[in-house]
Amino acid sequence: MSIMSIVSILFIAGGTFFFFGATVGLIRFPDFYARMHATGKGDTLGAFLVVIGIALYNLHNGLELGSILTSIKVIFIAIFIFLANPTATHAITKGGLDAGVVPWTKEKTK
Amino acid sequence: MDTFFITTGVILGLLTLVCLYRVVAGPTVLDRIIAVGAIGNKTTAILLLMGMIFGRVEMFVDISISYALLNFIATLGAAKYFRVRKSIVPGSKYLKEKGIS
Amino acid sequence: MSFFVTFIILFVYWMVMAGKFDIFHASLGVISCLFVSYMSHDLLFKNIKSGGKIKEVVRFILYIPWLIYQIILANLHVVRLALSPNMYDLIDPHLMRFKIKIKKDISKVTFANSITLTPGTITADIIDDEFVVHALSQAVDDDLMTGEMERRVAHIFSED
Amino acid sequence: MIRRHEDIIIESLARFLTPFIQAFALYVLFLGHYSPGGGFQGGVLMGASFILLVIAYDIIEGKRRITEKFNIVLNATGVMVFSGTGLLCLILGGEFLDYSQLAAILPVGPEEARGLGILAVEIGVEITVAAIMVSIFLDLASAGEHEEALK
Repeated sequence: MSIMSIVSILFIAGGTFFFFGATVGLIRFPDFYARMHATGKGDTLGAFLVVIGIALYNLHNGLELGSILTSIKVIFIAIFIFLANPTATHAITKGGLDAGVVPWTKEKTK
Repeated sequence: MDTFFITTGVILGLLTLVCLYRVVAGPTVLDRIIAVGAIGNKTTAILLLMGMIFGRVEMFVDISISYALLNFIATLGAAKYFRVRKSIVPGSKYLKEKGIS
Repeated sequence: MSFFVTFIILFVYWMVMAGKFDIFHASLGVISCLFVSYMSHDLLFKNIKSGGKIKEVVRFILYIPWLIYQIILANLHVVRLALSPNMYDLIDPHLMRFKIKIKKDISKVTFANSITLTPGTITADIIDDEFVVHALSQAVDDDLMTGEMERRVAHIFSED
Repeated sequence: MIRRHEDIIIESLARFLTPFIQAFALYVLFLGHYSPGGGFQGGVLMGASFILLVIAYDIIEGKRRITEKFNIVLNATGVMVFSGTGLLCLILGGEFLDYSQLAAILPVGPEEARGLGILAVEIGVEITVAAIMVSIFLDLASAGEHEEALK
């Protein structure tokens, strides 16, 4: 167990935890705008952490050219998730707003 | 270390099943789109974990990138498609007419 | 100009993806990157201006650690809300709209995605210089109203 | 009616991502024999990049980049590259798609000729799949009238 594998275990476990939180939020929140908050943030950070953890663990056998290039490719996925996920969140929220889904507010339930 | 990866993969798979509940039961179409997007994010991670388990990350990373790209484009397309249809929820009024908030 | 910059960026990207540095694969890379930059050279840079780009990139990279700190705060906030048993007392979703001062498209996009990633707020719409934001609880839009993030984003693209 | 720049976030991201998706599609095509991939997957990604542009802008922009006539020409070109490679093998004395016969006209041995022949066929498949995807998407999205849909 090198330091790098311990760090990557921490990253992957943290990512799984945020995935878990996002999923619970997806089930429990009252309307789809609030569910958007759960998935848009939780999945972004969860996937980001898991992917970074895998990119780090991929290097634990020593730094060779092939494994470094593979890690760079894995980090491309992380950058892509970082860019794409908020945009998809925004697109769905705007779609809901334009389609006329009224946001759930507290006063309505009282 | 393989045990850890397998455990993480199984947990993510179970979370995918939980998301599937929202796909089936979601009141509006947009809930389903969100849940499908969440499943896609988890699948991206699961594919990479599978690559770690099989020791072929350089192969699985390509599949993972393609999956993430197609998932993103599918989400955007679905959101745009349901945006031009004005009403998703039956009986709701068009928000822009009465001003937002 | 934009053709060559696009070609160089894409060729570096291709070689990193391919990971094979012999003549055959390099020539395949040159062919496909020429093809792609011919097809979409007007997409990556709409109007290239000389200078200032490198400074913006450096400032953007310096902005990322602060953003990641905010994202972790956001996630802890969401997870705490999702896991707390009396969730319905804690959340107070509402829409809000506010005006911004930044002008450039790229700053607006960065700002909007940063808002989406930070605690309890999602950019719902951009109408010219007005942002429509869906906030999850009352405390978070006070954070947003301090305008710290907007200042930072404006600093990246030298609009302050 | 056609509102341009209606969503700068999606539009900027599409502009940023499209060249990289296209380069990735060609990478999947050309290095398909080292990793999973090949003509079909590359063609799907290539078509998807175009669909992303149409989603982000509108159908007019898409038709400005690839006109319908050019799309039909691309369709036919892909099939012709595929079947032309096969026919060339047939003419050179082998069976249909027997790539090793290509060594007679290429300055390489039979093994490399086989690889190059497969590459040519995959290029044909990629062109066809991308063009067919784009034309199916345009037909579905516009329901036959291109100015109306996805505005």
